[in-house]
Amino acid sequence: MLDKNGIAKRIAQELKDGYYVNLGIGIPTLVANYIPEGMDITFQSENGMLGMGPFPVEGEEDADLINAGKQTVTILEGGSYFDSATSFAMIRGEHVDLTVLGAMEVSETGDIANWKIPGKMVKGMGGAMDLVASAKNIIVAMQHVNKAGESKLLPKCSLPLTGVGCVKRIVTELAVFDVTENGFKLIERAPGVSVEEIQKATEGKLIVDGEIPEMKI
Amino acid sequence: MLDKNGIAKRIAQELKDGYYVNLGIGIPTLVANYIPEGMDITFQSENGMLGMGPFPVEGEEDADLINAGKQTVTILEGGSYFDSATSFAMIRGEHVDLTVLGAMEVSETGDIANWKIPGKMVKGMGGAMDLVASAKNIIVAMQHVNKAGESKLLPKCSLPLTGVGCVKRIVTELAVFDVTENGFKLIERAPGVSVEEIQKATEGKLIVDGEIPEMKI
Amino acid sequence: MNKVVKNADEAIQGLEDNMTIILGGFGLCGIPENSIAALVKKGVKGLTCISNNAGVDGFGLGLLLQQHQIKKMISSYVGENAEFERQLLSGELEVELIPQGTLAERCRAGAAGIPAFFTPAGYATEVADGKEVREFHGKMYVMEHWLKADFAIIKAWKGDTHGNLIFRKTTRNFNMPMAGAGKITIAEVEELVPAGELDPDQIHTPGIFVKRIFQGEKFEKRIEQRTVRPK
Amino acid sequence: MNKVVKNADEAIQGLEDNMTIILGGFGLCGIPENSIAALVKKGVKGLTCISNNAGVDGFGLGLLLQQHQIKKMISSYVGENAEFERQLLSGELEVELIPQGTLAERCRAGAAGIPAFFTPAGYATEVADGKEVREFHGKMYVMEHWLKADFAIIKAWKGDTHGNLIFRKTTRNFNMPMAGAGKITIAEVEELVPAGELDPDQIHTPGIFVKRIFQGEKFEKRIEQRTVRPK
Repeated sequence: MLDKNGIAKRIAQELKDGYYVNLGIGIPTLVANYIPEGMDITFQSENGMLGMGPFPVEGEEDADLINAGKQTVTILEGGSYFDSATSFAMIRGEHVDLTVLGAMEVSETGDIANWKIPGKMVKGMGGAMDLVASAKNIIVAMQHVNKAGESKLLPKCSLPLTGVGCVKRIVTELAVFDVTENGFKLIERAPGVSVEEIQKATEGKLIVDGEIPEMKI
Repeated sequence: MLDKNGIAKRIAQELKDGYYVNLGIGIPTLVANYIPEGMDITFQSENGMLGMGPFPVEGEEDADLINAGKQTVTILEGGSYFDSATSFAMIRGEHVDLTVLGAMEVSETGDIANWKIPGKMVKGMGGAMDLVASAKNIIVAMQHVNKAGESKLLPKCSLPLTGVGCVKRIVTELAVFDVTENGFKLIERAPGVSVEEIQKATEGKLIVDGEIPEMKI
Repeated sequence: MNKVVKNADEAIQGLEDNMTIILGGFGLCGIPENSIAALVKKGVKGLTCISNNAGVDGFGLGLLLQQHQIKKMISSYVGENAEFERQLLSGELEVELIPQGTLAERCRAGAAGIPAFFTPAGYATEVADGKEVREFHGKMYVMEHWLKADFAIIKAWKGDTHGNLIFRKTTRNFNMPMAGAGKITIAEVEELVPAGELDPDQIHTPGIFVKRIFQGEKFEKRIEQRTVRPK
Repeated sequence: MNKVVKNADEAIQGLEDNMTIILGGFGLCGIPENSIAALVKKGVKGLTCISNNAGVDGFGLGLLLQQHQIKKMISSYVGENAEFERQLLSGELEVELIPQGTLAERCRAGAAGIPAFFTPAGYATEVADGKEVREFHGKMYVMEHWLKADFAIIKAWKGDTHGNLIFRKTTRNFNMPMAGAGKITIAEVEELVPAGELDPDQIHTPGIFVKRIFQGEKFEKRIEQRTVRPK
């Protein structure tokens, strides 16, 4: 079973040299810590920056330089600033290669719910709906089950949707899945996790095709 | 009767302090020479400039600095450069206060034709269709009759249209007209021109309401 | 072409009860602090505020919420604000949530005279309820309309007397697409210079989109999430 | 993130017969001279060229016309070119004329993932023939679609190895909205610098919109209408 950093590490294996990547809040943010050696990745922050770097050194934080999570950050060489309309032009125009974000639920047809729980205070979707509706490649990073122990990989989302038919791949603490026409296709198992354990935690249709390799982290 | 400069001078009386103005090619361009003393007018050139100034001093022309007529120009203090999408955002968004342009025909309902003559080589509408469809205030500067001596103020345009119901005011060598619900309303006569002469040269419906003053140039 | 007004109080002249205002900024980054303070002072009520966020308790739009000056918020994300939550749950405050990219593009469309456009964001979600949807090139899109307001209030780093603006770092955010989306656009700047001092090649927002400009008295520039690494 | 290619020949690799190309510039101002020369050398034919203008005899797109490499021009204004007129009248060349602002916005929409939008330009004219029209707020608008192409070829003043671009004076024109409207966007620049040398606050076009970049060998920058006043 993976911890949060393990999930991030596994997702980092999906990166390709030259990718522009948008990372959501939570586990996705950790992906930036595991960029493969020698690979050139540019992070986009949808509030208006390409080339997002690490947090600033203490004392050098700048109120005018934040990321989409409202955290003080830095910019790397070759980065640029732009406005919100241009930022979402990049996203909607499919110039961002990969979006990694968290989810509360994902359906076997690639629908995603991650912005609203009926009865709870709704904070808003922020840029999530634009990101999921637009990105060429969307990977969901999430825990396999919710706090009540219920599967988050479902036949159909029960929560209000953020987007439909958009999730391409899911990485949880248990496994890696591709969303296919026929359901969640199991690609890799986390170290020490059996297909049966994955099956048990997955409510949506699971496709197990042949021997499922253990992931290499 | 006015010459071209006279038409431009009369149109310059329509300017108001603080106006942003787009001038078409031909007579409209001359308006810039007659800005009333002490009035602050900014000229927009739709290829991407606010604060268009005079032609450059010989030897200082710059291939990277042209106007919409492709002429080398200069920029004044407080001017700015921008791209074509932003430029037409200004025009379409009604941020430009006044557009002055030429016409081949204007109808009594404010339609304008100024881009195409069937059977002749068509060069294109350039920015004219955007300008006439968008501007808050459009003044047409033109000769009253064409080379064949036919009226250019018509009940209906015979040439392919550039825009409909958009012209607010017309200044010719003979007179100033407002386009109203009921037709061309005669506002002023050019010096020495009689109402009868104007009537004779105007094929569209002419409204002559009371005494028509002679314009003061 | 001098658009300079003395201060924020003069800038918001004509801004009355029940008007719709568009306000720039992302979180607390690049918000028009001085104009917000003037709105609090003026006490206008029943406002509909279009802004990506709603400030925090005691700062930004949170100050207007505190005084019950806002009737409705149109935003993409409104967390981080306990008073907001209280008013929302008690029914004192209306909220309309819009995807962030759609919000930015709708403001840009308002400034650019584009009454409607199609975006994939929100298709088949409750955001698209009641909206026209259409397929283009095999993908589904939602039709969205421009946003316009009585006033647009934005904040820039430097500005000149003609209203030309230059932003610093990530403060461009919504300030740029909102410029021109109000019948009157107000810009407050940290430094106001005479026309001619800004390089025309480096101007982010041309002055034509701005009607009134002033140099703010002070900018607190509060940081919402101070994250640092050790030296 | 190094997007640098050696020269124009390498930049247009993969650009084949019958493709659609978007080309920046206004008149002869800010046109991608080096890439056009490479297209002439390569001899690709049957091209559909989307460009505000069609160059002049012997320069700009006029060079491609001379070699009969263009099948169709999509432009707002195509005067100033005798060979163009000859080919048009003889039926060798197709032309589609689009209002200038619509052309700019359609390219921007292509880059920004907006499949369609409404503009008032051309309503009730032949430009609107066969297009959907609709009333918004009492005014009539025409629905227009995005423009995309196999390649977009633009020209900037300075660029860096990440593809970030800075333009000079009125050369931004169509070069900016066209960046990103091609499956592959090529930028040719007068000066290519290492990433980090351009101020991130002054970049006009972020590198994400550009796939290939190179420093042009030489720029003639011909002037179409030299107008001066005496010293």
